Amino acid sequence: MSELRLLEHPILGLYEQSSTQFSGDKIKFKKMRCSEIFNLQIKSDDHNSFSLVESKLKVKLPQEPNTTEKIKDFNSTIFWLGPYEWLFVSHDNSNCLDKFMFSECREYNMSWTDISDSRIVISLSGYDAQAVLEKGCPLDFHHDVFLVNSCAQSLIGQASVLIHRISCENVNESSWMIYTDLSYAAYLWAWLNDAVSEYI
Amino acid sequence: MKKQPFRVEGLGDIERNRPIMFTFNGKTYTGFKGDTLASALLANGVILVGRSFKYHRPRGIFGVGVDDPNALVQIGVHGRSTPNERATTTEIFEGLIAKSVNVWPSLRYDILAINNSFSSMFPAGFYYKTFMWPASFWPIYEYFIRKAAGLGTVPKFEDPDTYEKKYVHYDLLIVGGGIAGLVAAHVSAKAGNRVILADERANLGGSKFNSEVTINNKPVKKWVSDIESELESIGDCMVLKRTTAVIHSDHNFVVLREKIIKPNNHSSHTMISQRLWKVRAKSVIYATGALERPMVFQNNDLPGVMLGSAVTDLIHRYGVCPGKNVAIAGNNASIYTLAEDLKACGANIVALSDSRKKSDNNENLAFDSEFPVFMGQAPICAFGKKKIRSVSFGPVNIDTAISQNKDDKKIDCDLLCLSGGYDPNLNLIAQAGGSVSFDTEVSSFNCQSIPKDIFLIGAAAGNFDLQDTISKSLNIVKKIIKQNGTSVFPDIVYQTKGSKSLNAVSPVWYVQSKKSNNKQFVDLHNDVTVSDIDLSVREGYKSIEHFKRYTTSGMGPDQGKIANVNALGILSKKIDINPQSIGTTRFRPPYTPITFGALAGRDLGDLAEPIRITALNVWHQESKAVFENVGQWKRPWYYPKNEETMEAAVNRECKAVRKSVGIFDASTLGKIELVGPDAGELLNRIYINRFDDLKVGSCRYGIICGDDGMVIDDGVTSRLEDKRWLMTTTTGNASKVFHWIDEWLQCEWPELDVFLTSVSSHWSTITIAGSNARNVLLELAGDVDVSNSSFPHHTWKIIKIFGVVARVFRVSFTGELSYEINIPSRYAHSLWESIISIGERYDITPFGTESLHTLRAEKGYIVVGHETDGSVTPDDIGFGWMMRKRKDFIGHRSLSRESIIGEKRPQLVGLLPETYIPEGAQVLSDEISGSDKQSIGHVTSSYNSPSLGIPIALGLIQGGRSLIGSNIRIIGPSNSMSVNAKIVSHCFYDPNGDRLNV
Amino acid sequence: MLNIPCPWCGLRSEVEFSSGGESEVIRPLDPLKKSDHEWSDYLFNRTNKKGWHVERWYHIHGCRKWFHIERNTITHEIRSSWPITEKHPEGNLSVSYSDREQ
Amino acid sequence: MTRYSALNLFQKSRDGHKGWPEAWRKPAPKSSYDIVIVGGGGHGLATAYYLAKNYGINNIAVLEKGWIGGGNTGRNTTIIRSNYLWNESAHLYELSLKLYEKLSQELNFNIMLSQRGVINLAHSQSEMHEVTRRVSAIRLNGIDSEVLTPDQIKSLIPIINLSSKSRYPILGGSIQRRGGVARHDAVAWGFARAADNLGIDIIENCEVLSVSTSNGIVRSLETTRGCIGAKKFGFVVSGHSSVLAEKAGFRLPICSQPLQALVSEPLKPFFDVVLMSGTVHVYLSQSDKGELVLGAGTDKYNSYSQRGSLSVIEEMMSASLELFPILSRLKVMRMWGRIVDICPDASPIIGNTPLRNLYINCGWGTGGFKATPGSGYVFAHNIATGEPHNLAAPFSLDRFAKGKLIDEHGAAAVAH
Ligand SMILES: Cc1cc2nc3c(=O)[nH]c(=O)nc-3n(C[C@H](O)[C@H](O)[C@H](O)COP(=O)(O)OP(=O)(O)OC[C@H]3O[C@@H](n4cnc5c(N)ncnc54)[C@H](O)[C@@H]3O)c2cc1C
Ligand SMILES: NC(=O)c1ccc[n+]([C@@H]2O[C@H](COP(=O)([O-])OP(=O)(O)OC[C@H]3O[C@@H](n4cnc5c(N)ncnc54)[C@H](O)[C@@H]3O)[C@@H](O)[C@H]2O)c1
Ligand SMILES: Cc1cc2nc3c(=O)[nH]c(=O)nc-3n(C[C@H](O)[C@H](O)[C@H](O)COP(=O)(O)O)c2cc1C
Ligand SMILES: [Zn+2]
Repeated sequence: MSELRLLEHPILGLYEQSSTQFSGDKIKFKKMRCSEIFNLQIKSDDHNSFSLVESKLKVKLPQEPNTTEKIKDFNSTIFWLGPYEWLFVSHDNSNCLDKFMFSECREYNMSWTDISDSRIVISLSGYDAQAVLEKGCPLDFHHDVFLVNSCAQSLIGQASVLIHRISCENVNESSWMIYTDLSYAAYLWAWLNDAVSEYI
Repeated sequence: MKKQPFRVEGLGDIERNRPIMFTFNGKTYTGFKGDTLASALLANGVILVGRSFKYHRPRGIFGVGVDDPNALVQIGVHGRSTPNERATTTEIFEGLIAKSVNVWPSLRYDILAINNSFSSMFPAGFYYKTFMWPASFWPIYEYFIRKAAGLGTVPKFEDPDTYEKKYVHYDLLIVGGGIAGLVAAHVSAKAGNRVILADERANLGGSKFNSEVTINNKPVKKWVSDIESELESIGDCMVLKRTTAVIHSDHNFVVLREKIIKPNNHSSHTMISQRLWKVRAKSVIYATGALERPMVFQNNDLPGVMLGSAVTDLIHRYGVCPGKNVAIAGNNASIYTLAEDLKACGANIVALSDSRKKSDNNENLAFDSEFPVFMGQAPICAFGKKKIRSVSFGPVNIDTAISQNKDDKKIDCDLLCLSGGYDPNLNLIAQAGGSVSFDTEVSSFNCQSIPKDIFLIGAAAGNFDLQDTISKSLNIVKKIIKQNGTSVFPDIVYQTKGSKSLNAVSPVWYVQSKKSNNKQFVDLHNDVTVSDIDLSVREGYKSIEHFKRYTTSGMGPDQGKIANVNALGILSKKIDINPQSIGTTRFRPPYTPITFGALAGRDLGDLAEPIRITALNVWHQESKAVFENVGQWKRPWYYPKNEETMEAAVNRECKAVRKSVGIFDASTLGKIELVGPDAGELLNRIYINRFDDLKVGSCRYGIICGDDGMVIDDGVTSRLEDKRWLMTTTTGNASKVFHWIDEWLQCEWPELDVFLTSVSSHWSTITIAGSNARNVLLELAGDVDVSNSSFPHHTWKIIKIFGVVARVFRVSFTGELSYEINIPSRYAHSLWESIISIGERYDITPFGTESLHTLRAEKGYIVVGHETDGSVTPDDIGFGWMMRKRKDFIGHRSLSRESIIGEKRPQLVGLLPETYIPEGAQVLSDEISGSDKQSIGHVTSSYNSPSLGIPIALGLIQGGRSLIGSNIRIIGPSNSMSVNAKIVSHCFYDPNGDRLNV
Repeated sequence: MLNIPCPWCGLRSEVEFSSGGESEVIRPLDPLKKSDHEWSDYLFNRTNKKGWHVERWYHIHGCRKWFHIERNTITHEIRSSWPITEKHPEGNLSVSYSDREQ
Repeated sequence: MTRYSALNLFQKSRDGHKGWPEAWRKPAPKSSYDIVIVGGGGHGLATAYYLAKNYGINNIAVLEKGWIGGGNTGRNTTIIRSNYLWNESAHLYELSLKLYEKLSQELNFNIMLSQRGVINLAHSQSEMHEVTRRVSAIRLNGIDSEVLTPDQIKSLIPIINLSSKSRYPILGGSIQRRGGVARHDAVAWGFARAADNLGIDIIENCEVLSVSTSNGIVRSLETTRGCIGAKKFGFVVSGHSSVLAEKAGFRLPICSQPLQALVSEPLKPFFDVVLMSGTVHVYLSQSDKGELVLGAGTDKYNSYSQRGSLSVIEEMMSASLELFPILSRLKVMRMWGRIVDICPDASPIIGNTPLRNLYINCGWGTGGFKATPGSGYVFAHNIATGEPHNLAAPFSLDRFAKGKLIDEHGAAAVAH
């Protein structure tokens, strides 16, 4: 029998073989995966659940549309997805978020669902990063409108995405994280490769 | 280098030290950097450039911008061969190859010019009146009509270039970079607004680019270039040249098309050829200027007849004066400036006619001594064959020139410049919903009402006084800036000097002539003449839209830019209704033609539609699976071994499942987690069958209908915990069903306490099916008891497979003992490989969708989309028993409507055909066949059953269940396809389900 | 190309949304008690207003929420938007969930 | 009626075509008629024509709010075919196609019916099954239809991209050789001229503003040109059917949505068939003047604005380049949108209404041009006799309450 261990496996298939990472003078992008992603939903009037989550994580759930919040203790980010819906993303490799929340949520009337493997994250940065996004996404990326650390769900090409602005050193130097569904990741990757070709 | 006989020294913005060679109709010419094909041809004295659409009359360059209706050429070769390019908007580059379109065998000797001689047989709409006899000949007539039609030709090779798109957002979009547009851009950008300015030409400055005007004491050219560099230095300001606004859509969504000029247009490499800017602007200003209108008279289409503004532009922008002996005709003040310009470059002016009785400032007197000036007159007829040789003038009588024939003065010339007034360029504002009204002062349309957040300035607003234009523009910009939340208005003044304003024009719509039959062209593109208008009126096609469609006036590639107002004026005279009441035809996008490529962008080939793949895709590829498109998904269809045919592969795969064990990637199934106390109730309403009584640990198959009672999906739902459920959907409907339930929940039943989360991609699903499936599972299950008694059919268990939590469902779509293992996607590939190696001793066989479908058909299981088509009820497919009787669920009420219960519905049955018959074939009943070949149903699925060794099929047949045992005929899509078959029950294999419950 | 005001996300491009048709379609609370005619009126008949039209949209590529908008079907102008279960901001439209037949 | 013929054209050419009369009169409306048809599109004009021709009723007015043929009739992509799946539809559309085949002669107006064959492409296994189903069913109804292999398609359309590497390769298709296109304006004008010749008043610029009813019947119509009464009324106003129904006090199962189309600049002939694809959503043909005429799907929202969204056009363009990559440098000359009346089952409504003397003909959605003569023919029967024509009976308004829908979504997977 083979080894007694399941290995994590890269997923993108077709496009995996080409380049998993691209880096030019003016633009860089690469694929990554987060260790944990959870979807949280609470009823609008369910103050108990609210205060439970907020007190356990010692953080305010972002209520303002399209904003994010960091949970320092867990090296995680909370994204506003919709009214009373959030995405918890943890960036390191410990399964802490789930352990932390698992038992609690069962008691309360909220939905805490593991979707860690359903998203691929692509990081995009550099001088032309914004121009690449503008080729296929109808959002306004101006730095006064799409602020650092805010997020928005939209489309890039025909893939549904969640876009997170990481930084903005200056007007022309921006960096972004793009979350998309696993099954669309190969498409989005190919799309970005194609879009970037203008700038290399 | 050959001399360019019509080039004027010292004028124009061309780079005379950078000569460029190009060919036109096979001959090589030289032009300069900065020339358009049109200016370069004229500089070389090439007057004849094309033939007209219908009569193949010789044509020359008429305008110098988007308004030129004549100089359409085919440009480039191979994949870059482009039909119907305008010589006037094509910048020349080294090696450019251009040819006239619609000529055969050559431009000079064009066979179809014979049409001109028979033109009296081809008035407007002649084709509606003839070619009807004999009826059977129409296809032959049509063949010849088609042969004569069309302009350029479609390239034979694929386009090597690419087209980009870009979404942008601005506070203010300004279309048109004339003085008006520049002032608006300058002020608003300085006020800190996000501003984008676009102009279709290669240079900013618009129509005042050329003149002797000064602004703030700078020559206008200098002022324009200073403003341009200033704008470029402002961060939130974008200036786009060679960029045309083509479409104005809802909510200030404006599409701009940018032409990208690359240094070497001949490269074999892929280049970006155009970019579509999709602008969303808070406000839009149109500063699109005005287009000069020609005049209508006899033979007004001869090469050498040109718009006055075109000649001005040629002189100042390109240093070309396209004639030596020039006649000028007009009805407004601009002709006197033109006369000065022409004089300055040494042309000999032979005559000038001004249709007004008196000029504004007696400018005519200044010239009177130099050449004949005819006041109150207009051109009557131009003479010449392939080029103008002379022109005659006659008096004007209320809007029409009168030909007296014998008295008409014939004056020799090689160029005739026309100015029939100016038409504000209103296409885009009309697209945006602005309404237009006729202004008799200038005999043209002005914009009357403008939708919110859209503005019109400059000549486009009917303002032909420069200083006044600027102050009005500033007022508008002030308003916009304020609206955008900026309170400081930059303190800038723009003082102009030397510009002449344009006052009233007196129109001359056409020439009245008793004798002559010479054509007077209204629309040069489509060869529409005044006599066509007469005919149209006579036959009652008087409404402007009927008129347009009957005569085709304004329907050519320029969409009547310079023809429409003349056509209207003439129509108005002929039917004696004022132009205002007649109105315009509807303005439509695009403002100028736009390539298919630019609109398609990069959504081509693999990017035309997302390719969706599962986490196991790499394995499938490496195993040489043949893929099938299922919606956007690529799914393994079958896995051929050593050059196997599809049939052989499917046979092998199916047999392996029936005999031992197979493995299948079912990850594309939709998976939805439902959490909350009311999830059971929600499922009761979604499915036709009951779910709230399902026990934790169990699974149940269910059917979903739309509220019209027709089946839309099916799947298995499991209860994971008391308040947590997992629902599965078909691959094709995964996101549809998710959003559909979400809609019911949010819009119809918000009181239900349920949360939905899609987990389709988080979990990959690996199905193992076959009698040895349990043996394989045993090795993964550790100490979990997976025996039939503790893990029976339609239950599920959590199994930690090598430490990873998996959800294993015992459900079956093949009729065999079968487990669907759900594992987080990152481990899917590894688990799959482990199972393959564990299964080696059972000869585990990967199988694709074709085998899955074959196996399920042997069992008589339905596939949504095969057995259902949106018009099938649960009872039709044999699930009537499943429906809850007294409780509401989606679709319930519809299922008791009159025709659903009262009629002979199609019912799912099995069919045993003599030989294989394709899916979709129609079923005829044996009894009623005879002469009346009525279909009683159709074949929904059809396979050669590997397990039974015979062809089997499923079908929907009217009253089918009561026909079991009878014989029928099945007819395919061709005469030869017809077989006998017997109706049987829809389950062909293991009807008692013994293999399932082992 | 419409620019649609999601009550949460603000103005977003039409491509992020899907249209759910007119808001006035209200499902009878007890369908089994309705006649064929009444039922088909709910299922199929539409007011299909020319002019101001209250309709619902789904921010499918955004916050995944349904909401109402009031849009002019002649000019496409949109003058208000509000969450699906709430009343029209000015309270003069009887198309919210809470106004359903009881 | 002055005959249209080559001879007459020749004779009249000698005096500069001065001798042609008005194609149809411009009468002032009378205060009452036997029958008033509202809507001067192809369907309304055909209805009036067949009422006069087949039932000898001449005291008829056709009221048109703008100019005749200015609705969908004048703005469609003109595809004509009868290869429908369900028997009910097949018979109705086939009647229409048969009438079309003789229409130029019947109306003495060349409508330029060009039966160059309509091809439907299949890009997946399930579409191939659908093609088989459709062709088998259509042939049983006695209508011509054939399955095509990719090679056969290539020989009919040499420039098509058959590469197996394309995103949705072409696996086959079907053809109706009798299908084709016709000159849309000519259909409206031809019917108008022929109807006028039979004494029918065609009244343009006459918009119906309100409908006065009592005791379950329509009394008269208030129009922009005065009040007009009649014994019977027919509403044939396509995209505006709901608006008129509302004036008469009932609702219809119809949504009005924009459908867009466009033409390219004229090109030398290169494309000799009519092609439709549902997967890569586009349909196209080349007109006798040389423009490529393309159409796509509807916008999915209600509108009376006569324009649609850019995204539909973008998809349609990428679809056409998938099929024909060499078209990428062609240019779009004009694009437009128009409002279509869509029923839940994508089939039309022809028949009686809740008002006893009011009849309705609507719901043709994206595909009613091909039905123009047939629709007029059966609707004339309905109005004249008060009872639906055999072929139209299944398309009555009450099919919705009964649940007897005729689901032609498959047929309309591509709008056309
Ligand atoms: C872009 C597009 C492409 C299409 N392509 C095809 C195709 O390829 N093949 C095909 O078969 N079909 C096609 N169709 C559908 C087809 O055009 C229509 O189904 C058909 O033309 C409808 O004809 P009609 O006479 O019923 O309607 P219309 O021609 O629309 O006539 C209705 C008339 O009623 C008038 N009217 C409305 N309200 C009033 C009032 N209150 N008072 C008086 N008059 C009024 C209107 O002004 C209009 O002239 C297409 C439609 C569109 C929009
Ligand atoms: N022909 C005329 O416009 C004209 C005639 C007489 C006097 N004037 C004087 O010039 C003053 C300023 O003129 P103006 O700035 O209003 O007009 P303009 O003609 O100088 O500039 C208009 C500019 O808009 C561009 N343009 C038009 N449509 C476009 C589109 N769809 N996309 C991109 N660019 C487009 C043109 O290329 C041109 O450069 C007027 O007030 C008047 O005094 C103008
Ligand atoms: C089959 C067909 C061919 C057409 N050909 C042309 C054409 O050659 N030139 C043109 O300008 N418009 C053409 N049109 C478009 C019409 O000008 C017009 O835009 C369309 O009928 C819609 O009407 P509207 O724009 O007035 O609303 C064509 C339309 C159709 C249906
Ligand atoms: Zn939103």
